Amino acid sequence: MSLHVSNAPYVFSGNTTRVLMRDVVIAMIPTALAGIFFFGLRALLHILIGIVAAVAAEYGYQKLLKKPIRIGDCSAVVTGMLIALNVPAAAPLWITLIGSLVAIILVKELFGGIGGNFMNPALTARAILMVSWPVAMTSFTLPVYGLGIGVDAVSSATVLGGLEATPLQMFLGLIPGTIGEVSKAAILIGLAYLLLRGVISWHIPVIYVASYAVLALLLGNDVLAGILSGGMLFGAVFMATDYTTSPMTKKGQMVYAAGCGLMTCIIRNFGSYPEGVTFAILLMNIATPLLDKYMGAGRVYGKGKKA
Amino acid sequence: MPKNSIRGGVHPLERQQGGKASTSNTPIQPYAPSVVELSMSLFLGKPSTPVVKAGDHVKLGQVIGESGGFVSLPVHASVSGEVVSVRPKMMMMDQPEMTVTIRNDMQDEWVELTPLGKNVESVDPAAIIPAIQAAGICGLGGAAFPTHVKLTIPAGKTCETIIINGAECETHVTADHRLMLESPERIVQGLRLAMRATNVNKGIIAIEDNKKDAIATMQKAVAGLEGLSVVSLRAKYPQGSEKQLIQAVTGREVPSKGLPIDVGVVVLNAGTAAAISDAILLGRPLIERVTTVAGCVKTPGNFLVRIGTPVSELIEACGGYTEEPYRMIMGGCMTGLCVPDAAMPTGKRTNCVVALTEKEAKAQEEGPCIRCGRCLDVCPMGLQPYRMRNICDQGDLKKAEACDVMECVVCGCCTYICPARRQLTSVFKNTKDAIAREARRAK
Amino acid sequence: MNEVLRILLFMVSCVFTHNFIFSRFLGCCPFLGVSNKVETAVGMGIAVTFVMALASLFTWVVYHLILVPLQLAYLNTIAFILIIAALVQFVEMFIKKSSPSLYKALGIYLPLITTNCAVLGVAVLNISEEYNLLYSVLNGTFGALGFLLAIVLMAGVRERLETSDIPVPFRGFPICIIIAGLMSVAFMGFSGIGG
Amino acid sequence: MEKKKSLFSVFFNGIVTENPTFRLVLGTCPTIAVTTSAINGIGMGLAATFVLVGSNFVISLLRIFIPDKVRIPAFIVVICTFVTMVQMLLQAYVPSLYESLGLFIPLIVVNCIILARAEAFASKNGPLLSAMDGLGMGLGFTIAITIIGCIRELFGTGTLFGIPIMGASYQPMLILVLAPGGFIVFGTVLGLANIIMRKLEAKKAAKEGAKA
Repeated sequence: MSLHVSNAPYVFSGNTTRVLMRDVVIAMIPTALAGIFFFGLRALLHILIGIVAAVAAEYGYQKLLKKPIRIGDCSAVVTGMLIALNVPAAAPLWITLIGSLVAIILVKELFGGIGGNFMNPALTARAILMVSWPVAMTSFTLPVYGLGIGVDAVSSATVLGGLEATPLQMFLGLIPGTIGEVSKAAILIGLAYLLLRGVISWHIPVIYVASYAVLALLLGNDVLAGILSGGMLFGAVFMATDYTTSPMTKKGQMVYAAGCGLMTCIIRNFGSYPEGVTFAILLMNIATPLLDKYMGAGRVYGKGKKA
Repeated sequence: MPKNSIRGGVHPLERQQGGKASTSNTPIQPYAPSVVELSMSLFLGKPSTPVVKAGDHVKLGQVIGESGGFVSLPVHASVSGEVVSVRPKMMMMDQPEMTVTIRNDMQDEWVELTPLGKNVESVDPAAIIPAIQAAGICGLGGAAFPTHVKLTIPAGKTCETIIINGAECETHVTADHRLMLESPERIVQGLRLAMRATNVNKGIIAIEDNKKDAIATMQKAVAGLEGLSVVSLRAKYPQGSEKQLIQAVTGREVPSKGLPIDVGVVVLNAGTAAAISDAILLGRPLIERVTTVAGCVKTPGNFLVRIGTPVSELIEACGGYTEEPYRMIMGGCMTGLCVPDAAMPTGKRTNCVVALTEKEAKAQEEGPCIRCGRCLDVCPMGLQPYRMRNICDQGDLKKAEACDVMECVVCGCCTYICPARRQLTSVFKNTKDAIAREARRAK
Repeated sequence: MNEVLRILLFMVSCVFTHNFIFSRFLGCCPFLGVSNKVETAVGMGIAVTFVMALASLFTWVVYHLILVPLQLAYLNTIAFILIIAALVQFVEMFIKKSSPSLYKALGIYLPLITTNCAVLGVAVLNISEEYNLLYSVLNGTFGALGFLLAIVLMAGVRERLETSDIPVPFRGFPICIIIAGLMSVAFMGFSGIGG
Repeated sequence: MEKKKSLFSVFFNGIVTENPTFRLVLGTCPTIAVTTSAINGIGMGLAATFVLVGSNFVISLLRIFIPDKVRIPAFIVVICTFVTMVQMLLQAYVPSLYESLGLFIPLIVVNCIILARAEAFASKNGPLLSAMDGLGMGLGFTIAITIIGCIRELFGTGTLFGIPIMGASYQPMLILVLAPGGFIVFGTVLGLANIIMRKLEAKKAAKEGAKA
């Protein structure tokens, strides 16, 4: 019998990086299913391509640079899935492929892999895709409920682009949009799961949406449509809450989320992009290191007390 | 910060009720080992000097090591019998310790005992503290700091409250829980003696609310006694850590680099209080303590263990292992020490022995920090563990000190919660040790 | 649109939309060189703001009141660079006299500003965009604040990446430039704001 | 550096060993700003080369007359003169290029490469060597920014020097000719250049090791 010796503690919480990432994937499944239901098997193809490309890119990079292979932590699966859920179903399939490669190699692995990146890989990839191929990334179609994998649907404007839709339609997802963002009901199921499992806390999604609502109200926008259309909820639940690119303290997270709401509102109202969520979160990602630096420390126990 | 609790903190082994369920209902059984090994460094402070030699016959409770000064304690024979050897031996610390080995003759023949009085009221207050030192009493919660030093209030400070620590937040340990259930009166007497010695008239017994029966028992035991009360705390690790307990009970914070007495508080472990009672009212030195044996053993339980009992004998008392143990821990799973060899003896600070299987305790590979912020949420001291680790890794002790690593209480919460399984606590402990060494060298 | 709102939007666009680093590519050298630490980045940014605001004012005045009447407009580059060099000297002396502590903090950055192309850039831009005096000074001041914002954000990211496992050939300048590129992706979000 | 420099080694130094863009990382602003097309890259590079050669030559001639204390302002005046000349020449003969390079022509004045060569080389060496250094550095800069320009134009618009290359079905990656593309392509090329230089240096070291 040989006893092993190491340093305390010897028990750990069940949440490993892998478990947390797997939970995020599970939380996205309702959204993905809704996307496939609305936009057909083409949506599934996007998702598969996104995941496979992201995992392969991560594996290839780590192999090439002789680094430890970390695809087991599932973070590449999350990134690939997020990218696929962020493109319109009618977009060419290679868009998702390029998005995954850019996200994993340029935004994540080059900065040291998981935990090293300072901007959300999937969101950055989406922004790059949007700027590079604005037409393909904004050719939204109405839901087709088919099994088709071709682009046979009628393209349409989005709600933010002027389409009329009832709140219920928007809530269920019967509106044009990217694969993952349309069904708010599915996103809320995902949010509930993430909160229940303790993967994220409520601070970022709630404060993001709330601060947007307040500002939009002040500016006289249609608040309900603003929240239920576009990528607002999807971004607030799955993108803004990314651990690595959001502040680490609750205080910092609240400022960050309020900043996301402010930026979204500014870009939607004054900018040339109808949808501000992507850029708003990216801008707050950039500010995160400073938020961590200046709002990262709470008061240390017993400091400043007289000895 | 919620009332009667601490900031941060975790709930280790939540699904197994902290691993305590297997022993919290098993009464304390006395256990006499065939042999004991008594280190001269059973406590924190200057080691004692052995005053016996191989071949001597010693009686139970006889002094075998003389106290080395004020911050030191005598060591007493915990069995009667023949001294087998007096030699330096590698124990769990990095230095060899002078160790007296005694073979038990199973006679339990006591030395002459001289109690200070029959009850608390009849004891001379001035005699209590010296008697506590003479009885070799140190903190039985884990730190093993000599109790008489704690109770000697420095000039210029006043002590307002003595808190009995019955939080017992560590995993697996139920020793204090059982003690509170089985001998509440000894704990109350110990507390009252400590209050009498320090002229304090407020005593609080703090117990976590996962031990409802202990709270009820202690409440009954203090009923009608002026100045004594029982406080129920919301269960959370590391509430039993001295600084955290003071915060939870009084709402006050011990100043950085300060001591509990700076906020008018002295904290004693429940077991320590019972030992004080035995020392003063029965005249018995500290030769045994309650130790929980848990983990992969056939019948886990609580034992009244003689100081210096080899761990392997305790395991046998539990009917042996159920599975091959991978790791053996003295203390709980959050702060305990790994036993390198089952022949190691228990000490005054050993409140628990846990044997863990490979499945339970295999160390996992460290991954990169994903900046989830969980370590910040759970740190009871309000530190930034992820950042401290980065700074400590750079090896610059000055920088490490500047990021408050010295404030770390080494509770293990950050390491417990870290999804990337990063070694945080052990890095902080090593850095703290290095800074302390450096400071000593500079002196 | 009324004038006040127009000016406000112009200021916002100077800071964000037409950010000197991320959209005009001016002042990249100090942006990459002095962004190791947030504290020094703030120092550099403030010093640049100081000089750029003054440079906008003086170069506009000199160009419109001296060079144009004398039909020497083609000498603008040389005139501007001399004004900027003199200005930097003057600011340095002024700060040294009036606030030694500020000088201690900014002193080392001031000489570097002469060759900061953002300063000459803003002077030339003010002329080529045909801004009036108010807009020139606003362009200088808020453009410089945009530079300050960019360099501080950059320093924040770089401080954080200090311990990251970046491939060795990419450490230093290459990764910094790529960071700037990714940041400018985010800044694309402002496009269209303030025209 | 060895005592006697051959014209060729000085020339070669600027193109490879101390390439201002890839090795010294100077003059980053125009490198990012004007490289939206290959032709812009060449234009900017040649304009800078002209200024470099001219200013290096003149500064080298004047180096014994310029007092040490005012040397930087004096250098700037010389550089500025050449920049103004280039500006006028471009405006007169290639107005389209002048348009697209815009602001960055006058900004050649504050391009660190030029001042750095004046300070580090021309003020210490003879006029012919200095001119050669200017030519080498200038061409090194030209080559570097033309490479970046080619990459950005090819993938960002599907053309090269204005000629369609990628075929009609190619959907250009627009971001490469926008601001972020400038930074990202430059950073990536710089990193790749570092990888190549490391490989070359390792090979050289191995060769020398084998010789010894």
